[in-house]
Amino acid sequence: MFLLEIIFTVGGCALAAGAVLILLALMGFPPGHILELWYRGAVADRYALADTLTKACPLLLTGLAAAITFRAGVFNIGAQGQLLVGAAMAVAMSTRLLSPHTPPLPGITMCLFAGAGAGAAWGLLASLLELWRKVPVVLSTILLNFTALYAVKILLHSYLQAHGTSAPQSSQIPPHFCLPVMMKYTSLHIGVLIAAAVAMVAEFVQVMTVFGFQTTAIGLNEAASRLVGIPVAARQIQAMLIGAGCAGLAGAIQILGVAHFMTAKIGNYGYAGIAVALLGRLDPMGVAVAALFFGALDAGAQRAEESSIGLPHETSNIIKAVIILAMLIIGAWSMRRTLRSGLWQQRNTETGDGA
Amino acid sequence: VQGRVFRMAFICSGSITDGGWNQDGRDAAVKVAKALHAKLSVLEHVTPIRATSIMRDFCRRHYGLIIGHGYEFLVPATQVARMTTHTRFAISGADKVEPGVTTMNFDLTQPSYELGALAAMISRTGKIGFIGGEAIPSVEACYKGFKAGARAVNPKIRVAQAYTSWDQVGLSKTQAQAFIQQGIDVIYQNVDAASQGVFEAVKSANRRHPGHPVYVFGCNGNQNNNPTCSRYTLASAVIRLDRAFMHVAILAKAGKLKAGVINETMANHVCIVVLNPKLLGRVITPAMEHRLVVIRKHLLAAK
Amino acid sequence: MSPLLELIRITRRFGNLTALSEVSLRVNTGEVFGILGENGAGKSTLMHLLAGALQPNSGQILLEGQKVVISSPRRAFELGIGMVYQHFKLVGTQTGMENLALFAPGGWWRGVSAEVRQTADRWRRELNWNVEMHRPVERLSVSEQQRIEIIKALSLGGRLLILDEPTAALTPAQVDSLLSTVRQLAERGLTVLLVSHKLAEIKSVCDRIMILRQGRMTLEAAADDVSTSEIITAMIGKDISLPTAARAPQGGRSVLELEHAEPKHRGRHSFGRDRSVLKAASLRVNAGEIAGICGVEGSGQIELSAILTGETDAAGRLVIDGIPLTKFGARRHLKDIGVIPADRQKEGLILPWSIHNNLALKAHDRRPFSRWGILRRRGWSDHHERIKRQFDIRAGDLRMPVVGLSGGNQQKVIVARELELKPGFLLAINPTRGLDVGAAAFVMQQMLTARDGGMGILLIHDDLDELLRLSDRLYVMYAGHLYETPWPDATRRQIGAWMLGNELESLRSGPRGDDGFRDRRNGPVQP
Amino acid sequence: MVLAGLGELTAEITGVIDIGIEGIMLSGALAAFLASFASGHGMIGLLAGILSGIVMAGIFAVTCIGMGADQIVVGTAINLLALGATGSFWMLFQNWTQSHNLVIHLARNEAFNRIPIPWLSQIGFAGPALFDQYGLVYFTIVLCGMVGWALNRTRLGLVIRGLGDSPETCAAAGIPVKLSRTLATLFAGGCAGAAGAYLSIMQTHSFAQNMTDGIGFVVLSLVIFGRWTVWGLISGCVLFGAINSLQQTLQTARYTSHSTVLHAMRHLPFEIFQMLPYLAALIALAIFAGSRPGPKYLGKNWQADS
Ligand SMILES: Nc1ncnc2c1ncn2[C@@H]1O[C@H](COP(=O)(O)OP(=O)(O)OP(=O)(O)O)[C@@H](O)[C@H]1O
Ligand SMILES: Nc1ncnc2c1ncn2[C@@H]1O[C@H](COP(=O)(O)OP(=O)(O)OP(=O)(O)O)[C@@H](O)[C@H]1O
Ligand SMILES: [Mg+2]
Ligand SMILES: [Mg+2]
Repeated sequence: MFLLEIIFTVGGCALAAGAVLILLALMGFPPGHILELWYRGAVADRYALADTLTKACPLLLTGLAAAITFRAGVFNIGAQGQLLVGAAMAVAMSTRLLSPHTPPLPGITMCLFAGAGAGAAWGLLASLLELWRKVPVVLSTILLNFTALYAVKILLHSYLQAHGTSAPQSSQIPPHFCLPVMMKYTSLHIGVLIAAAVAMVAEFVQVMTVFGFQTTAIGLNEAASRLVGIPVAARQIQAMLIGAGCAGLAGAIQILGVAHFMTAKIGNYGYAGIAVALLGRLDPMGVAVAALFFGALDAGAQRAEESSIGLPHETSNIIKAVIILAMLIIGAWSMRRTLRSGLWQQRNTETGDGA
Repeated sequence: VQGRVFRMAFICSGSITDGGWNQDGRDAAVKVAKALHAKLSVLEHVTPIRATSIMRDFCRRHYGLIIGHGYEFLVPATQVARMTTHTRFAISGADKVEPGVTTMNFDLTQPSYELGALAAMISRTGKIGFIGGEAIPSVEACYKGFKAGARAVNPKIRVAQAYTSWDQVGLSKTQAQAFIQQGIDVIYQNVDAASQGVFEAVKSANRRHPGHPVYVFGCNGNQNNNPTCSRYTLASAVIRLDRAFMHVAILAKAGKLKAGVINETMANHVCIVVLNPKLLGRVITPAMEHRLVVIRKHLLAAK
Repeated sequence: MSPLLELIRITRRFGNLTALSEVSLRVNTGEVFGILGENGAGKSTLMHLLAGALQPNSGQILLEGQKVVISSPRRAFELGIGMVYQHFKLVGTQTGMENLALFAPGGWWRGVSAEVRQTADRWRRELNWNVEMHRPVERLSVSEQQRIEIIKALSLGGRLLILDEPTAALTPAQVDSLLSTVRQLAERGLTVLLVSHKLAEIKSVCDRIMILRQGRMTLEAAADDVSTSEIITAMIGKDISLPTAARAPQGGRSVLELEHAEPKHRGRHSFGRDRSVLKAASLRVNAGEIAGICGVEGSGQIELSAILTGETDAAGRLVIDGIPLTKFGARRHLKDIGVIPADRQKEGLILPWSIHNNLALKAHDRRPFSRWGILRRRGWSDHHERIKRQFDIRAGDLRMPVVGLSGGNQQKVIVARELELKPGFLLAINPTRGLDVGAAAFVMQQMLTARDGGMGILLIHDDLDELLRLSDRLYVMYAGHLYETPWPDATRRQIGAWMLGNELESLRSGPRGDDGFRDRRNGPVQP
Repeated sequence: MVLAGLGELTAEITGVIDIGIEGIMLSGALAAFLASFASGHGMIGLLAGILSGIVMAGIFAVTCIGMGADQIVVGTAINLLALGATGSFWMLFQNWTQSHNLVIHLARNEAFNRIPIPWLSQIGFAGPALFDQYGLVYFTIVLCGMVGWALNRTRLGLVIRGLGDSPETCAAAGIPVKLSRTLATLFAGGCAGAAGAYLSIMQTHSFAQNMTDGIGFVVLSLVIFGRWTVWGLISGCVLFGAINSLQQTLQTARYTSHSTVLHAMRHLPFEIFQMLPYLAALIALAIFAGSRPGPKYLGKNWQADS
């Protein structure tokens, strides 16, 4: 089966590449050269790889945010809002609340936790709305995304605003609160490691622990889970807390690791995260792979854009979309294939027993 | 850096097809690059978060000048500037001094002041309004100047202010309509791509009630002969980006570009007012024109 | 009589499982043809082929002599074949009428058309059922849904009626009336294919029967010529006898006490709901006994079980294993009691999951299956293998998803899971519904052994025979009221009468049933 | 917005959730603009918008319903695709116009104009708002009526709702599930496309890169807000629109009016006003609680077993 998966994935890449080439040719760009740039930007050298990793980091976390909640049957679209809030909180912590004399390690930890906490709180809001007022999470999270955006803008104009400018941007994070960079001349920060660790833990929790078992059960059949005595509401809220926490953490890491200051334009990793999660089939490791994939896409796109050819941002968007679609189609196809063959096996074992 | 072809990069946060701030910037950059036989890379839709790594890449590849078109690139630039000697950074639209970075402070205050004055002269209702895409320094400067200018002519005038979005054309249209409904008859807008919405609102308002004309100002680019309602566009506050960029580019190429703020004002003819010739003499009476000239003199003398 | 339907060497495979191999049979016009077989024998599959839901891999179907290809359900309707599926095909959110209209042929623009109404009403009158046709079916009891299904099938297919385990959810009275209707229909020249696990009813109503075993036909005969044991042998290969319970000693400690319990609706929830039937129910279940509840569907059994499972908050007093549950609906107790739910697929199992996980669903968070919140899967497998052998779950590999099991085996998984933990109290709702004789007998046996092991069991069951066979004490539920019966010192006749609300005065406990609240759904049915 | 919502509504009731609606609107907007610019007829523009919407929805349908890919991911991809495609085409178009120095502008007959209804449009304040609108708006109102009728009164409605709640039942009734769902999706695409066309060639007579900017998501949430009923949807849209114009009026009135209260509001950050519609929606939801569950199979693809 697994081999089959791989074969199909490779096939998917090939198909995607083909489609992209044609598309580029149609739009009058030298396809070969662009793909080469793409490759160079994504994986060619250590700089490229570092870039890919850096870009994958927030996607991984928001992806987890979606995956963890979806698994528990909580349809949390709010990663974007939770990310924003988390980022804002991290900024507040590092530039306002903490005294600049706080030593780095505790300082950074506190900032990260603050971010995660804020994200979780924002998510909890949605959960509580559902628990008490039966407001569907899908809906409240979408609305909370917009609310968060404007709320953060307000903060950036008032409390968080940098001194000496009227721009809606925070002052810079004190250097010793920024996440250490692991590789010179890149922004490959240790946040990547943190994200990876989180993913590992998530994977472990999901396959090995009671919590993972129960949440998955809930996601698949809530009524049955309830009847066997699994505390459904509690688990779902916990899942939301964890997921939203991841999203908040993503925000904090982006700020402390890459940007070192904040504006409301933080990039919509939240929405991308949903796609990442589903492409990774809601499985943490799958999500990690998907995140890397998306990261590579971004890195490559950037290189192709800044090159002398100057591939327009929009066009690179098209290419991304086409590639994703191709992956999806192939993925779905292969999945169905595996599923079928899986069924065959069950069946004949069954009758083999019955005979 | 002799012998090597001079490389410059232009990065902006929006879309270079927005028919406003970003597009003008791109065009200016292209023009400059042509003139200097420089190699130009253009990056649009750059979030501040991406900006840092992007700029670092550029200087790794020996770019001579990076133009960050928008205040949000100031901080990333400062960060990268620390670790590079060759690359120069020019940030447009910022109002702050940072080490190692040249900021071009496009100050529309004076032109807006003029427009405000003109608006006050023309408004019959004593209510005028300003629509911005986002509350950022360059935009807020417009409002400040506009208000001051209007007050200078008519102390009792009411100057409204509202913010919508750079992209959502519909939103700025409804906003403009809200203005007009409340009796505002001169609108100053700085919303780039969305300005079309404002023009639409003005156009339909004028079609509905020709008796009570509503006028509008253009901004950033020269929008006087916009196809929608140029007959009601009094004037535009224009930033001649090409001029500014050319200036810094030449310095940068010669390695003479100093860090610090360049105030791009009316004084060095970067930020100017362009009246709409179609309306000269008809709506904008010679008297008004003359008064504007006086005001301009004062402004220039003031600094 | 001319053969209406003729099947010639029909074969159907799923993947490389052969669900039906070379099945041939002839069904004459106007006869009632019974089909028996153990779970997974291929009965439903065969029926699906006739209803156009599946296509045969080989073989042909003749209708009145000429070859037909039943390419789709629509085609089946056109041919006059209507089917009642074992797992209902109803849109839960729509009313019975709407469901009929959904299936009815005709233009898309017309709503629930007049003729749909008329046909429906006609059948309702003929069957003497006044089913609630104007309420979303998901709010109706299983048996009501089934009746709607039957009405649907009748009004769709004029000639051949297929009933896949139709009596599974009906009370004896209802079964009788259904069977008599079946006969009436047959008199009128309608042909009926009847799939069932209940030999008695098959023998009583069918002209001829056929028996499937692992996809092959093992017996075809006139109903009167074969004895029950012959049938059973043909079905399972060996003869089995239903377990008979030795009465348990009375009066152990009580494991369940219910006093004046009835659903309490908070305003928001009660909105739109039909108001609860259940009225101040009081009952007790002692350790080591099986207390049965019999009653016509919709007399309040659903509400009662909903209360016990904390589905709905309730007023009154509930004591389980001596621990009073102060706030009902706090579902803590569900960990400590066993529940065999009414709908095995919706409430009992997680279909896409492996048998392993489904078996572990209840015990996974206790030692030795997990420790400190970490699952210890290694511990599971041999344990589950044991269970599998003990409950003889027909599955090759415990890692396969339970969807793949046929109804019977799915039920066994649930029973195994719930009994395995030896809870003090077990709530069992229709535990043998849809099981073949063998499986049913087995499940019943398991429950008896559990009882003798000291478990207190509350058994809510549609099948009166089995209920009486198992129960040590018996409650009758009528119009939402519980009455304790002197069973076993009572005749079936009396019980039947009580179930229909007659002579209740003679029973003690519980308020009288004369508070003007009559059960709307099941009107007077002649005993 | 209502229009887009209407389409999405139908699709969602059949159990297909199309996050890509935003992108579809965008593509519709551009297609409509270009077509009417080229052809010189607004009608053709509208048709082009609808067509492009259907094409985009077609991609969605093929990948999700046909191939069984996950609906939400595909939706996201569609958004990305549309954003990219419109952006690129718009850029090419601009370069082209610059090189032929044409002005990008829709003349009177190229764009739609309002059609006042003789008497009604004069009535006081509400008159213009209601009865001096674009043809499409009237059409939308009619369409709402029709869809509402179809959903609740006809067998089609039963089928559509059945598809969302238990496709296997519909299969048993001999209804081609996938085909029907595809049709619903295409319908949604058409509506969204038309909505996009409204944005570009009617409301603003122009196109701007990413001019939808989040409207799609608002529509999505409004569909849920309206509990998958036409009237719910409409009231949701109206409420949202009303609050939006309210906040814009407030923003202005702070300066123009004489009331001291409004004056005091000047010190409020304007984002508060922009936040208003979303907050209001949330609060409204929290108050009018008791949510009715949506289609059971929403977002789930359906495969006939065997
Ligand atoms: N990977 C990098 N990331 C960021 N900045 C870099 C990187 N590598 C070099 N730079 C900066 O770019 C400039 C050119 O780097 P380089 O090491 O090539 O200097 P150089 O060798 O003196 O230049 P030249 O090649 O003209 O002699 C220096 O300012 C250096 O700090
Ligand atoms: N869609 C399907 N795909 C694969 N295998 C199937 C499918 N439907 C049924 N089967 C298998 O075919 C065999 C016959 O199934 P069927 O439902 O006809 O049994 P049955 O006689 O109806 O049993 P029961 O009495 O429990 O209803 C079983 O082994 C079942 O697992
Ligand atoms: Mg069956
Ligand atoms: Mg079965």
